[in-house]
Amino acid sequence: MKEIRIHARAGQGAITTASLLGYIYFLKGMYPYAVPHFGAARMGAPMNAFVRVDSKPIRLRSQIYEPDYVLIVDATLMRGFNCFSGLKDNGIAIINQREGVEIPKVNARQKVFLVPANDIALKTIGRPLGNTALLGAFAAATGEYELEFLVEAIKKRFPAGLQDPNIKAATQGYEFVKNSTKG
Amino acid sequence: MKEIRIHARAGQGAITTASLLGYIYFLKGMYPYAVPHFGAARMGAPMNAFVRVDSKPIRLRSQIYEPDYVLIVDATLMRGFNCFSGLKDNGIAIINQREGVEIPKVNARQKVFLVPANDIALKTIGRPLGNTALLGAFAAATGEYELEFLVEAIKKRFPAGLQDPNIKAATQGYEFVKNSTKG
Amino acid sequence: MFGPLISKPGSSKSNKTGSWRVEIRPRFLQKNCIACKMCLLICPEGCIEGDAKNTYHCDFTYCKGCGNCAAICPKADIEMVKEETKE
Amino acid sequence: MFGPLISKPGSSKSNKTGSWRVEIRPRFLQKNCIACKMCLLICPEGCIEGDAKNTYHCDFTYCKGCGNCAAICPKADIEMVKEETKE
Amino acid sequence: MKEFLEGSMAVAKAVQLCKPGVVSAYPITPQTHIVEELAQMVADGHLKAEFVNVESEHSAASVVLGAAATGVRTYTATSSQGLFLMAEVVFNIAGLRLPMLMTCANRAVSAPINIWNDQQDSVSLRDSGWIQLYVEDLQETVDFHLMGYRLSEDKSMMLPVMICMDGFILTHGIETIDMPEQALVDKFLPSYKALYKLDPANPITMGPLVDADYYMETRYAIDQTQKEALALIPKITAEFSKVFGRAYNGLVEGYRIDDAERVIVAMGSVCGTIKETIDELRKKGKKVGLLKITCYRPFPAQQIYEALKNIPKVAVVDRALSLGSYAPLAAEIKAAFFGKKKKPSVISSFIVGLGGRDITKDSIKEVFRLLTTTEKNEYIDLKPELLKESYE
Amino acid sequence: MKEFLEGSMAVAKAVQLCKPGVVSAYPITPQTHIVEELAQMVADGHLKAEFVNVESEHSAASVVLGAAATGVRTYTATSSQGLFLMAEVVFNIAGLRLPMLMTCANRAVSAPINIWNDQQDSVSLRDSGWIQLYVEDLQETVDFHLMGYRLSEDKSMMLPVMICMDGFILTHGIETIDMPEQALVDKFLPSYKALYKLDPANPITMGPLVDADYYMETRYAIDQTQKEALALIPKITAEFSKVFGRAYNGLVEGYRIDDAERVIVAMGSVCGTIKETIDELRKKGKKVGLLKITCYRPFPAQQIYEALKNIPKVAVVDRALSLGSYAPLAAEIKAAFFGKKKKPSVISSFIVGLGGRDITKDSIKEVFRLLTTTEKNEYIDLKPELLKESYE
Amino acid sequence: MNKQLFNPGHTACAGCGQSLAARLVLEASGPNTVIINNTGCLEVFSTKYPESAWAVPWIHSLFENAAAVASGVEAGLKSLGTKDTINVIAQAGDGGTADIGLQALSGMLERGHDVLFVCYDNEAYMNTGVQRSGLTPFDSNTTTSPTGIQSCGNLRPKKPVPEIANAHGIPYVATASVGFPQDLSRKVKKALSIKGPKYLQVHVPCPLGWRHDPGLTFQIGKLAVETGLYPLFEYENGRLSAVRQIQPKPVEEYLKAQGRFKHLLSKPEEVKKIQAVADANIERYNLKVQATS
Amino acid sequence: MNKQLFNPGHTACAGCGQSLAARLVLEASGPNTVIINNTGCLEVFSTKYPESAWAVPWIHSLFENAAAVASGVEAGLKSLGTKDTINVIAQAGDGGTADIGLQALSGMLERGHDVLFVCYDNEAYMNTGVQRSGLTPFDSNTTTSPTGIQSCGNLRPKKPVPEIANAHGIPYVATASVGFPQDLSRKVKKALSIKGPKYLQVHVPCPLGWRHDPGLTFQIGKLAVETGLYPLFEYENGRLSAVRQIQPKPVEEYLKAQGRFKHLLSKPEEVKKIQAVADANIERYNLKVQATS
Ligand SMILES: Cc1ncc(C[n+]2csc(CCOP(=O)(O)OP(=O)(O)O)c2C)c(N)n1
Ligand SMILES: Cc1ncc(C[n+]2csc(CCOP(=O)(O)OP(=O)(O)O)c2C)c(N)n1
Ligand code: SF4
Ligand code: SF4
Ligand code: SF4
Ligand code: SF4
Ligand code: SF4
Ligand code: SF4
Ligand SMILES: [Mg+2]
Ligand SMILES: [Mg+2]
Repeated sequence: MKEIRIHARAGQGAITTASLLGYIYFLKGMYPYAVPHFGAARMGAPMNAFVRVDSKPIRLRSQIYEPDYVLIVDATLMRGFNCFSGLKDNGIAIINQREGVEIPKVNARQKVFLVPANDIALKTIGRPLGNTALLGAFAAATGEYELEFLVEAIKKRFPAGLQDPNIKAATQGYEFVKNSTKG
Repeated sequence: MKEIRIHARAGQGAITTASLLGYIYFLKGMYPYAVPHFGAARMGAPMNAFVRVDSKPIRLRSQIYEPDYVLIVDATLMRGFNCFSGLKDNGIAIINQREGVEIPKVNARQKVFLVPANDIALKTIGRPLGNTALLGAFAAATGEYELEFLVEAIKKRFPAGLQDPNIKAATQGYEFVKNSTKG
Repeated sequence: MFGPLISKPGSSKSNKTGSWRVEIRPRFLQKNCIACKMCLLICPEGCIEGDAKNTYHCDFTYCKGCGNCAAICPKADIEMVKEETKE
Repeated sequence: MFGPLISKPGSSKSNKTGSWRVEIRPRFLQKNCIACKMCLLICPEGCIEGDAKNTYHCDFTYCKGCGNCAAICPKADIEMVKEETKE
Repeated sequence: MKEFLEGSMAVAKAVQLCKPGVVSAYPITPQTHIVEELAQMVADGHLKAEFVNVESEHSAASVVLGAAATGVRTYTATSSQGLFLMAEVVFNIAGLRLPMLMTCANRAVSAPINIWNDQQDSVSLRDSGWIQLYVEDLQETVDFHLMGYRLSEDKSMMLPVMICMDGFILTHGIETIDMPEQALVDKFLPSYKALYKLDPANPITMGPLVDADYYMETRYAIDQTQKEALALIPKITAEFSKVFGRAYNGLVEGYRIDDAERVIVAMGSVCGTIKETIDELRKKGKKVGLLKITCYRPFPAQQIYEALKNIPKVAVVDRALSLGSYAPLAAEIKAAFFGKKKKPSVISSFIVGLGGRDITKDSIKEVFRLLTTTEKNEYIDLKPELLKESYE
Repeated sequence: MKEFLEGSMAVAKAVQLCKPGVVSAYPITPQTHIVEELAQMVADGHLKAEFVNVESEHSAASVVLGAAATGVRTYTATSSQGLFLMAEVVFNIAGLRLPMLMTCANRAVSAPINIWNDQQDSVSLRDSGWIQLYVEDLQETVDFHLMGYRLSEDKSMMLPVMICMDGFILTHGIETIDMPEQALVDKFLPSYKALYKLDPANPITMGPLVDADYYMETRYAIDQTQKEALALIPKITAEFSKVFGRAYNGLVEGYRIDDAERVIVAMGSVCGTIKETIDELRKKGKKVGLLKITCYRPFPAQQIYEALKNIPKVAVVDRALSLGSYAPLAAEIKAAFFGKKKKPSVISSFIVGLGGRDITKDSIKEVFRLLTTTEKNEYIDLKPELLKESYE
Repeated sequence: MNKQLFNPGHTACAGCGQSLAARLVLEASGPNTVIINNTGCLEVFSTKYPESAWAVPWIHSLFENAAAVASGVEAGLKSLGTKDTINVIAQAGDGGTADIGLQALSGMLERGHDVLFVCYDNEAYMNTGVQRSGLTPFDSNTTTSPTGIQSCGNLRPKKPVPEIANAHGIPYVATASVGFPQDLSRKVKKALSIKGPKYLQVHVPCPLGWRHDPGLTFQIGKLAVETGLYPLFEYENGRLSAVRQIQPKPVEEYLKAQGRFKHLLSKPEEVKKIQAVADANIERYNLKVQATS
Repeated sequence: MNKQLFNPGHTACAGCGQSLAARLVLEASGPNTVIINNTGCLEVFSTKYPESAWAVPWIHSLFENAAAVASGVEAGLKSLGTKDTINVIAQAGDGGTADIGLQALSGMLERGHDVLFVCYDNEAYMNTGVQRSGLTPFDSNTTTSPTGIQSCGNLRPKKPVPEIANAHGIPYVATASVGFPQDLSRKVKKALSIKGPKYLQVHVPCPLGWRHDPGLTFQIGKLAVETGLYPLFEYENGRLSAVRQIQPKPVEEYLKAQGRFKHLLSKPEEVKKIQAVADANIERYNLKVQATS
């Protein structure tokens, strides 16, 4: 069983990201359970979403306190509070890079990947929606799934016009990490 | 314990009669419980009220099926159904007399008193409200209470202007029975 | 299993409200009736029938003796009489 | 026994919504301000202060960077700038 | 002073003695006489209160809610459909910890519509957080209205109280009542001082959104406070008897129960009929008794256990249903004995007098007759001829 | 066909498969996504139904009531405050014996207002005459919506059915679901034929005033019919598995219970977390199990007795309260064992996860830990620091 | 009298204006009608199980939701495809309309359902014993607006429900009275000829609640109109399209026949206030017959 | 900024028109105010325990009963003798006003309580995610009036709540907008200077629900008025006493800035219908500035 926690601000598509990530696992034939953690707050307020996945149906319904992976859609959230809380000590964090936000120290076995997802998105999609780029990076960083599944998910879930741009974004996110890791 | 059932039509003051009768017992220092038996019907529809009285507080809350006395405010009700049902076989019935309504036979030990209460009321009160006259007759017929208590009850319960007329009506009802019984 | 739930159309007719009539009842004189139907229209019990002039009458099984027919009749061709009065 | 039930007046001020600002924020130029108070009136956070001309400014602890102050200023004396820009 | 009064009149006079500042209610049979009498008192200047004629029970409850939030003593009354229409507000009032008194003139609920007495209305709101007291006769009715306010406004409680009185039987019944004197009432029931209220001098926020981090404790506190009432009620009844000379247990009351082999458990006016029947059966040497539940919420499980633990056979008489399950009172009485060593050998459940079906001494005798060694779940005075298996 | 769907979406699709003629609902978190999706289906012509956007839940329930009375299949959904606002109508629908389906997205109730999950809303309407089915995951959610209509419209039933699904956890949770095919659904669920309806060809009177001479039987019939459902539900689940290949008990379901020494009884999605915890504890050799209650109304007392009679220790997990008394489910479980020879030595009651308080494996472990030989009544994950004795 | 739609044997008081109006409404609508009835006198006196006065499909749910149930009935008939052949009539007393049922009514009007809503206005909650409603007239003596040392009866004017209904922008709003039975029938037929939501408010004297002789039901209804206290008008698509013009009579004539106003006759200043209400109506709806034409 | 009555730190979306309007209303009323708030965005974003934006006594009970709770607060203050020194304001969103809260509001108006009711009209149920309300404009795309193959958005026109309130015969009814903040403040002060029930409906753009840039809140509010789609008027004692006159702009200007109307821009015939709504308002309230004077 793997547990992923996604941090974002209400309105930044944490839920779409969670459900897209879940859908990738679904395509892999696994049993994901994706659920948002709603507060009562509005656009701009911090919120998060959870994805829990296993090879058999997920029954555990609690929130995620000790994620294997954290995906931080908005780096400014790290100013507010600790997005890394409970991250497994071999855990991996993928962060939508943003200047002027310093990254908390992590222990030796934890990995942090800074991905310029919004810049990628701006170039590929034309709007600063880094979610697909982040999921590309996630694939490369965690090896949870091959890029193909993400591409297929995008094809299934996005309206025609938005598929190619998002596939581009996903691929570039993927490559960004691949390159940064090798050498 | 004595049980009295009052038959009337909605609007003919069965409840006032019951509460006045109860009040008389109250003045005697007894413990009456008076309660109307409501249907959902309107003015003119048959309904009845109950008075149960004893020397200690009444606890029994059921309706009255085997009355010691029945008081029939509107004789035409007897066309409809049996106002005598369950009347104890030494029971007494006081009926507001009305031409053209025949009285069902009663067994030897039961007594029936026909009282021209409305006529009395017309003469004394000016309106055909025979209730106080009937309660006068009731006193004479059953010996349950002296006329004085009824008079006091009327004084306590009726607005000044209506006291004397009703006392007159009560007294005439009382005397009507007294006379009809002797000789 | 079902208990009391629905009622049959028009079943109220088994309830003979004519017995509620104690003091007065209408008498349809059928003399000057012009068949204006006003009595029929106004009867709260809907128990008046009639078609041609001087044919209007009510069904005493239901008539409660309210007196509105008599009140509305433009020809005073309905009068309220003591219940006991014979026709 | 009592649980959470009532809140203290104005306690929301402990919630620093300035952190919600991610893209842009207002800059009060304080050049051509005529103290018309419109910015102060329009701010959804009620976080603008000022009295005399060219004294108007906002409290960035709460400003969400919506931009309405800049939009309403008749003198274009407020401009929206990238969050990162230094004063 | 002893008076011969209709129940509704007596309630109105009891409320008048408690001097509420705001009264609001919506008419519904059989509660109407209470409200009408209060309206008359206000019209005559005999009661100095704001009388708010609302457009529905939902608003009646909302009006007393708002008035109570300003720190004023309030009163409302309803029944049946009216209680259900205000259900959301009823829960809300308890959740806001606003003390107040409501009289519920117990009546059956729709569908089918029926204006006569049972206790389905108030029983169905047993989860709401209101303290519920069921009265047997008119003296209790008056006295528990006074005690109800005391209880409700106690600084440790701050919970609303519902006085449940059987419709018609008590609301329209007329009997002898010893009406308390104003001076004594003033002594027993001081004027209401709110712990928190809507006041510009101290502008608090009431009824905020309370999320998962805090909500559970708010509910727990109500649950606990309800249970604390089990200790407070006897204190208040004791004080009441000091002032007025009438003693009540306030939680449960046994009648000829000590040596009883068969005991009925019941709530409300039916207890009178049961007592009458018991005396009759006792004359015939039958060892029967009654346990009257006055306080249904909080549920006095311990007191019930103590009262019944040595009784061989117990019959629970419910005047309400939880359709498809145990009768509400029966379920909780049975639950009270789980895991206990001492307990009745049989607890049977009987449904009696729904929708005004008359409860006679014979009905009660039937209950006792059916209370054998085998557990029963039966309806009394049912007419099988009215039932059919299908509509096709 | 297997799909990866949000719970609300899945419910909407299930309802679409059942082809209701009239849909009416009023938005309330967390039910909104269901209704929004249905609105979209109608807007796109993918669902041929009258979609009535009402002004309140009271009217939503009244609209489906009226539509059902014309002989049409109807659907509505609500939650929490909405269910309470329509409470009077909810009782009325059952009393009128109108079959229909409602989804209740379980949520805490006010005050204080809280939009998160517990089960106080539907549990508080347990007396209403509605059949209540609680689902654990999204596959059950979909399947019981189909079975719900079958059950509701069965000629012997003619009772409304409420599918209770935990708010957010299930309504907003996304997981893999095998969505039934239309052809099979049509086979399993024939179009609705009413026994009585508003039709000028046969102008009956529905909802008359039923007085004391008749009322009790109407209520008794509902009570009995509910209990008959205990026999019908397994028939329907059996038929369902014939058609769709998924088997359900429909009343209660044991998990690793046969040799268990400690068993939790619970309803809804928490059962998943409990199962997960059980497997973990089993690995450590702890003999623990779960009894899941799917059918809460009618209450399957006999089946519960059979399942638990040999279990030494039972913990009842309630997600709702009857303030001032036993937790609702705990009380009935205890009642089910009164007078029985075989029974657990302990039945403890635990309140878990009110108003969205997260229920973790640790919460469940705590329940098992506290399930000792001494009976407990406890709140899990409570924060004592939030409580105070007084406001003065 | 066999094919009657509203049958005798109901248990209304003798001279009940509402029973009479209900019959006229149904006769005007005919057999292809479904009636949805709020709780109230009409429901109680016409459907005491096992008897029913109704020979058309009829349903009662609650006191406040007839308009919403009717919305559902209309939607149901639509989905069955039979709506166009059937009239749907929701009906209620003044309390079930102006007070507890107002929101359901407003919702029905706002949504545009093809339903006629009929309010039987007897100006108080009669079924429960004459309590004040929003449509109880000023100074009327009811059990919750009683006369007393400090009270002269109901404090508020009649709630202008027809105006409120009209403000919803619906195609037809009208008032009628049992004092003018043919006019009532005509308005029902006219309303039913229009698609969409319609509101009709019928003045129905109540001998019990108004304390008048049962035989005066018709005259008292007529007097209410002729004094200007109960103006008869029609709104079509928001515009006042017709009024019944009158030669105004003094309000005393109307008041003196009724027990609920008895207390006023000794108070000329109060009678003046009520005359002012009538005058305001006469002015507002321009009720006075003009000399010319 | 310490003695503020409505404080920052609330969790409304950036650019929320309602948060701004609520502050202006309260500042105009001052510290001696008790607020009764229905459930809705405002209640949620201003009072998440343990924090509260309010520095005046404030209470929330339910979604539908603010007007009734306010009636009780007013009665309570009366019985305490402090009512004359305190303003009682009941407030709600458009859904809590026009739909689920309408009956409580109507009852409050009918009874004549001295309360100001403020409706914050953001034209949908925003707190629950943008569902249609009675005040949602024609053709607007919401989650329960979605655009689709067979739908062009909301089917019904805006419910004329100010007209409905006015039909109750109350002393003051007005509409306002955050597009004209001083006008809003003035109307609040004026309303509070009048005894009895008052109704004020304020147009409050909602960036989330209307899908517009948070910075456009003010302009969009202004445009709604300037196109005639949201006429600003005042009724005093039933008479239209003032309107804000405009030099009407075409509705496109208003529509094109908002996602909820995006689907219309490709449908000129639909835009015509909406222009017709504006024209009808301009005509009805005579909004057009006259050349003369
Ligand atoms: C929710 C609810 N509240 C109160 C009642 C009690 N009730 C039934 S009918 C009625 C009054 C009806 O008045 P109206 O609508 O004017 O009709 P009328 O009887 O006068 O013809 C009342 C108060 C009820 N049945 N349901
Ligand atoms: C009885 C009830 N039904 C539904 C809800 C859910 N609910 C809370 S706020 C809201 C919408 C509020 O809309 P509106 O009144 O327009 O205020 P806004 O949020 O748009 O400012 C809804 C549907 C509720 N809380 N109570
Ligand atoms: S008296 Fe009344 S009931 Fe009898 S026929 Fe005439 S109108 Fe009808
Ligand atoms: S009202 Fe008179 S004239 Fe007219 S039909 Fe009846 S009886 Fe004949
Ligand atoms: S940007 Fe918005 S929040 Fe910030 S000061 Fe300007 S108006 Fe206020
Ligand atoms: S709006 Fe511009 S001009 Fe007016 S006060 Fe603010 S900054 Fe100064
Ligand atoms: S009380 Fe009035 S409305 Fe009711 S039946 Fe009697 S006369 Fe008719
Ligand atoms: S959704 Fe709209 S109304 Fe609610 S806070 Fe956001 S902007 Fe304000
Ligand atoms: Mg009425
Ligand atoms: Mg809104």
